[in-house]
Amino acid sequence: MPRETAVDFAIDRVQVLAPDGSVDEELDPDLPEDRLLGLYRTMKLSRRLDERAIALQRRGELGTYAPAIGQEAAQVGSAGALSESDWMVTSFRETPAYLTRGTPPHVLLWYAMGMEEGAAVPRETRNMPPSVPVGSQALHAAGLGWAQEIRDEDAATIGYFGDGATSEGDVYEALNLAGVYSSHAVFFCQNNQYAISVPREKQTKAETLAQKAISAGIEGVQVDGNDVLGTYAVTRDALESARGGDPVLVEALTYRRSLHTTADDPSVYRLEEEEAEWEARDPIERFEAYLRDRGALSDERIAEIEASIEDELAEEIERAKEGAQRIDPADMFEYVYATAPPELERQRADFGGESDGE
Amino acid sequence: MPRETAVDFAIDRVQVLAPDGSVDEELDPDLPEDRLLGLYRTMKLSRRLDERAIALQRRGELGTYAPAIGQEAAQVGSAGALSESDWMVTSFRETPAYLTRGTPPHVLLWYAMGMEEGAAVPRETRNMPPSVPVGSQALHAAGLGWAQEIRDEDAATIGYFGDGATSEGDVYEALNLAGVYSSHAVFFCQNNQYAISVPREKQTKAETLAQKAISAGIEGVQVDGNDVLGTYAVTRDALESARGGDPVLVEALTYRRSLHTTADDPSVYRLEEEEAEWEARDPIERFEAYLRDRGALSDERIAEIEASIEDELAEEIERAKEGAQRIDPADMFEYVYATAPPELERQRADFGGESDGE
Amino acid sequence: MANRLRTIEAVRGTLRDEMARDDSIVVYGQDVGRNGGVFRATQGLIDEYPNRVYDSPVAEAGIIGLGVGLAAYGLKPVPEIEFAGFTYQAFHQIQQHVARLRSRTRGEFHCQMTIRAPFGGGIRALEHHSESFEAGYAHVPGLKVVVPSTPADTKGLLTASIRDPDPVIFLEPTRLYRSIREPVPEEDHVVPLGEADVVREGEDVTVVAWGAMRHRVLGLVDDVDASVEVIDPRTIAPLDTDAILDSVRKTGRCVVVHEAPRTAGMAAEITARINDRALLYLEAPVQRVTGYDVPYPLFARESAYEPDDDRIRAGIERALEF
Amino acid sequence: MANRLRTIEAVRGTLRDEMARDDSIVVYGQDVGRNGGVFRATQGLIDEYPNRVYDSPVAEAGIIGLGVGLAAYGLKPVPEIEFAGFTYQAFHQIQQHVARLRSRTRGEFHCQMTIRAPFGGGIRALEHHSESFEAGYAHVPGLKVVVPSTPADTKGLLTASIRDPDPVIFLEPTRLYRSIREPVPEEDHVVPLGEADVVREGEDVTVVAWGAMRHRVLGLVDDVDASVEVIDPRTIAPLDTDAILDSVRKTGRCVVVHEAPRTAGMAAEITARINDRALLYLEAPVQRVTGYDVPYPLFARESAYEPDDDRIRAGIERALEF
Ligand SMILES: Cc1ncc(C[n+]2csc(CCOP(=O)(O)OP(=O)(O)O)c2C)c(N)n1
Ligand SMILES: Cc1ncc(C[n+]2csc(CCOP(=O)(O)OP(=O)(O)O)c2C)c(N)n1
Ligand SMILES: [Mg+2]
Ligand SMILES: [Mg+2]
Repeated sequence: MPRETAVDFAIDRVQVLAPDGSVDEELDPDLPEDRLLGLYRTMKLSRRLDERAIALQRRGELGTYAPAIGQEAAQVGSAGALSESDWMVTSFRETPAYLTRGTPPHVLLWYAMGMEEGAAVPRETRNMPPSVPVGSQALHAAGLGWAQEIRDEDAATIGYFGDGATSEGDVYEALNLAGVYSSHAVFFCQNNQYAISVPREKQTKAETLAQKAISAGIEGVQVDGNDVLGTYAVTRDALESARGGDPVLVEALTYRRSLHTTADDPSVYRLEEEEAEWEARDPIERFEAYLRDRGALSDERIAEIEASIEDELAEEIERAKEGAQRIDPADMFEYVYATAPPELERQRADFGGESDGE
Repeated sequence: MPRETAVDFAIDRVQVLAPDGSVDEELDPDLPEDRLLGLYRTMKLSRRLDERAIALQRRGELGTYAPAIGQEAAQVGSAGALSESDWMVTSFRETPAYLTRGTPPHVLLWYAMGMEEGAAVPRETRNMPPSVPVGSQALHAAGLGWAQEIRDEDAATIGYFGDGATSEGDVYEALNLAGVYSSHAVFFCQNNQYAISVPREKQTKAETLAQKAISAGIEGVQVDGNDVLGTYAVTRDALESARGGDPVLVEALTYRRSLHTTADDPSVYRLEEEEAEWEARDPIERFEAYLRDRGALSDERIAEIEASIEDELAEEIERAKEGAQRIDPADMFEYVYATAPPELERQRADFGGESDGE
Repeated sequence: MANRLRTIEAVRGTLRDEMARDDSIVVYGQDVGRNGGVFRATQGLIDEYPNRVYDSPVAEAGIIGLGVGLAAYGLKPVPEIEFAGFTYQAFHQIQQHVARLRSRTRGEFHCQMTIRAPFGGGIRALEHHSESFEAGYAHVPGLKVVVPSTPADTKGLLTASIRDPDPVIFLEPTRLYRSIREPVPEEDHVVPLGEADVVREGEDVTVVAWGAMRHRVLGLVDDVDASVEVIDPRTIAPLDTDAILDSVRKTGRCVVVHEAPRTAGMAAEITARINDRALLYLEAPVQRVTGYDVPYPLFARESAYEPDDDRIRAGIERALEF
Repeated sequence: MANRLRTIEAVRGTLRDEMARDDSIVVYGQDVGRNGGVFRATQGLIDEYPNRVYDSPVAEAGIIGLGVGLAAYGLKPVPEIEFAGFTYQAFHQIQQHVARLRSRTRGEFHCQMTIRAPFGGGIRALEHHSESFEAGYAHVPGLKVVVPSTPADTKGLLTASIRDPDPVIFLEPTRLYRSIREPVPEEDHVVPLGEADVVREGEDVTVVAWGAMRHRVLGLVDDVDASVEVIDPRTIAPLDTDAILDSVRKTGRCVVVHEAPRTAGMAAEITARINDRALLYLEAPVQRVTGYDVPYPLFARESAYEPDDDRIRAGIERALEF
């Protein structure tokens, strides 16, 4: 054997709806028109929510906010491929994904208002709350998918994270453990080209992020993340594989068109030309053009959708603000344990002014 | 592009000295005979030291000990390829590697006697002390190699770890960071098929461990770990690459022929047949046969070497025991900081009976 | 009915009983399968429950992080970390997720997980295998921290921990795994978390100790020329403050013994709680007899590091003679 | 000569000065390059030292683990962890290697590393961005833990930390980065580690506070109807016990204020040290005014969590009126 090839691998890249409007017939998920319009509306809703949230933050009504502008196709396509029995595990930039799964905007706003109410995602929805420590939640996705395998459930789990997250040990461990335990996990990496200011090329010497899957012996695939039909189709297939115990890593190639968060200033570290390039590849515009082409959308219909989004958001923002009025800080003692131990009860009493000792 | 290959990879496997005694001419490192005999003696020395250490542990004279029996070619070949200006970073089973780098046996015994003296490896030797937390030291190797890059030094760092370690986030982070920072690191994974009782197949779904390198965009290669010429040649090339800023992951395929540690009982979790199979592939025997073949070794010469090893070890064990007599527990206060702060001085005084308060 | 069991057998028996009782319990960790755990705590379980007992790769953060997913799903993970010194690899998962899942979701989710780990020194173990970080975990709100010291308490506390809806760090003193044998109730046996055990009543001085130190203390108090009350808190967090305060209010003197380093250790917290609510009862400073503020040494020096009989006796004497 | 600087400017200036002085210093961490750090602490450094300032991938264990290698080689790593709440990802590297490199090698190696991290709450930050774990690090022998509270001290302490042969966790209160401006010596300025600052002398009660709490305390003591001595320990480990004890021996009363949760926090350690050596001087229990034993809440509830003026004042009153 002196020197021979022991094993070889390839990473594929998929695109269904090309920027020029052409659709690959074979890969086209062939979704019914109302589904397509549903995805479209959610993408628009998310974009608009992000814009309003940034404005609210600027007025001091929200805390730090992480917009997903530019990543709508990646998230709405992938989350759109989930069924109700699947679980979703998110990072901190998954507004489009939560909206796709039916989480109302006011809940997402609560989180940005610094309220735990925003992370109190109902367990029945099978959505996990947002996770801020980069990459840490990939393990939770692997664990949920493992539970589905243990319980032999015909369901899967999607776990979102970013390009930066792929440098965290937790993510590698998640991929590897998912492989070992036949976890029903699909790891969905949104490569939006930046981890705050650090560009993708400085994050790893790897040519693709999808190839991180090879370290775990599981499948990895790249998809055009600005192509909602592509992200849908690839995720649908990945979920199918995962339901059978073969986890998959999907890398969606996209771009964080806006700020990292409202605390960030991208002009310090990236060029306008680059931003302009990606503006031209905007996922909503591509999808809109396609829907117009096939006659599913008209100027009129778009105006209607936009108006309904404005109405919805106006109401949701109102609801978020109302909720914020009602919070009772004392309830922070409530949820530490199922039953507060005596020392914590003493502290609660002290907080409430019921005791004169700390 | 609908679906196309974005990138592909291959992992090679190398063998120079085959079990049948044949040598690949092209890959043969062509070492001078005294070097070959030096490697041979170190392999024998290590084997014998392990055997004596196990016996000493059974008599209560050592603590838990991790023998490297079966892994001598992997370690002596790889450490043998280092130059004096290179750094070595070890795990807890690197007796052969330390011996190759000139660390005397009594120091290794001290570590097993529960003495920090055994980890007080002189800094000038460019050997790091043993590291018990699995995989954690891979990052130190990446860091040393990064320092070599920062200082533009024509030197490299080898970092040892096992198959089990490849599941730790630290190891993946080390590979990735080494790639990003052009660290002069060679990661040398001894795949000895077990992490305590857990076989390699349960550690990861990956077909090889070398392919973990792909996740970092660095080179990965497999080598027959029971072939000392192979491990030497592959490591020499890897070090050369690393000195130029291209880190490499080497997976040496070998077998932990003995216990995990003296606290372990392999009969619980593996079959004698398997052990017998690998006994037949013993690295020392293969190398010995080769050296006999080329006329470098005779029964007489072997007897001489064995006798000199017995003498050396008798002395070294004596020296280790003598050292153990001399330890002063009070010096544990000495090395916590460069200068002990007052509270620690108080504790030291209390320990020494100089104070009557804690 | 009660069998005379060692601690390790109590662990094993409890795991088996609880797994039989509740099929949502999943046991996993390095070497817990065929090998039955490096201390044999899980021996045989994989044969009985092949689909609920798993060997894990060497990945502590992964083990705990997966557990968060299992718990969110509704299973009850009981992972083993091979030694408490390697829970550090998972510290971020414990601090950021395990401890907070309930509070950050206002109770929508909770994390019913019992993390078992061999704990403490004294068995001539390798580096990093003798750690005592109970104070570090007690400082993380949302966790419970338990240290059993007898076979019967091991059963009672492990049962309570596994059934507790909140996450528990269950630290098993390695030194006690095989050193003591005592009757352990065969039937359901629950020692509620947060209740100390007044192991021995006395009038003159209170000694608080857990894990192996409890036994070291008990081994010498007969020779002390005073009436010593010995309290084993059993649960480090939440601590049974009242039991300790009641005792100190009676004795006026207190010694706290632990293996962990002194600074910011649990003896400080206990001292502070006495200060908070029983200061005027103190007739002497609370004596902290603890590990020194040095990294736990390799075993040739470990007996010099940990509180030994002399140091404990001296502590008691200082408390008495102040 | 002294310039009026903000804390963040003091950090930046000190890094620049020390890098000029010692070419073995390497600064790295997430976003510390072109972006100049998320708080701009490293702004401009990469232009001056392109070969000694590096952006890091998002890998905290990696950042710290690489630092161990750099330090072993002989360089002096000064990594930034983006927020103290993410040092947990590196806790094992800190505990197992950074803190022990010297002791486990009997001084053959040492780890001259200063780990900088923004610390504490009060800036309406995201989840996990407001952590105070100084007690957890103080409990790890081999580490030094520093919390600067003024721009001048920031320079003096950061200089001392970087030059210290032992590893330092340097926790920079985010709330103070831009809130205070004061003269900072332009010339070499070293505040020795382990020396508290008696910020304000007083006779009736001692208040110990660090970070943002020091300023909160100073902001209200004028209104307290008593003479208050305020001590900022500056170094949490090693703690300047004598400075605190001297003060308490004088005042007989003490209040410790910190943001971290109470149980097993530094207030417990300070209380215990007072108990150890100054118990008889106490005229009232040491008052712990701290964060509650709940996970640091999201910002809508953070002002309810952290010690506010009322709670601090009440603590001082309890100490005075006991
Ligand atoms: C463990 C951890 N380290 C650092 C941070 C600070 N931080 C927040 S977002 C971020 C970059 C994440 O990049 P990526 O994974 O690409 O996600 P993106 O922000 O692009 O969605 C960093 C470093 C964090 N939240 N968690
Ligand atoms: C972080 C950590 N987790 C667990 C252990 C306990 N442990 C010691 S050796 C070992 C297996 C290591 O396997 P491998 O990496 O293959 O090395 P080998 O023992 O085969 O040389 C484990 C799990 C440890 N030392 N460190
Ligand atoms: Mg990104
Ligand atoms: Mg192995």
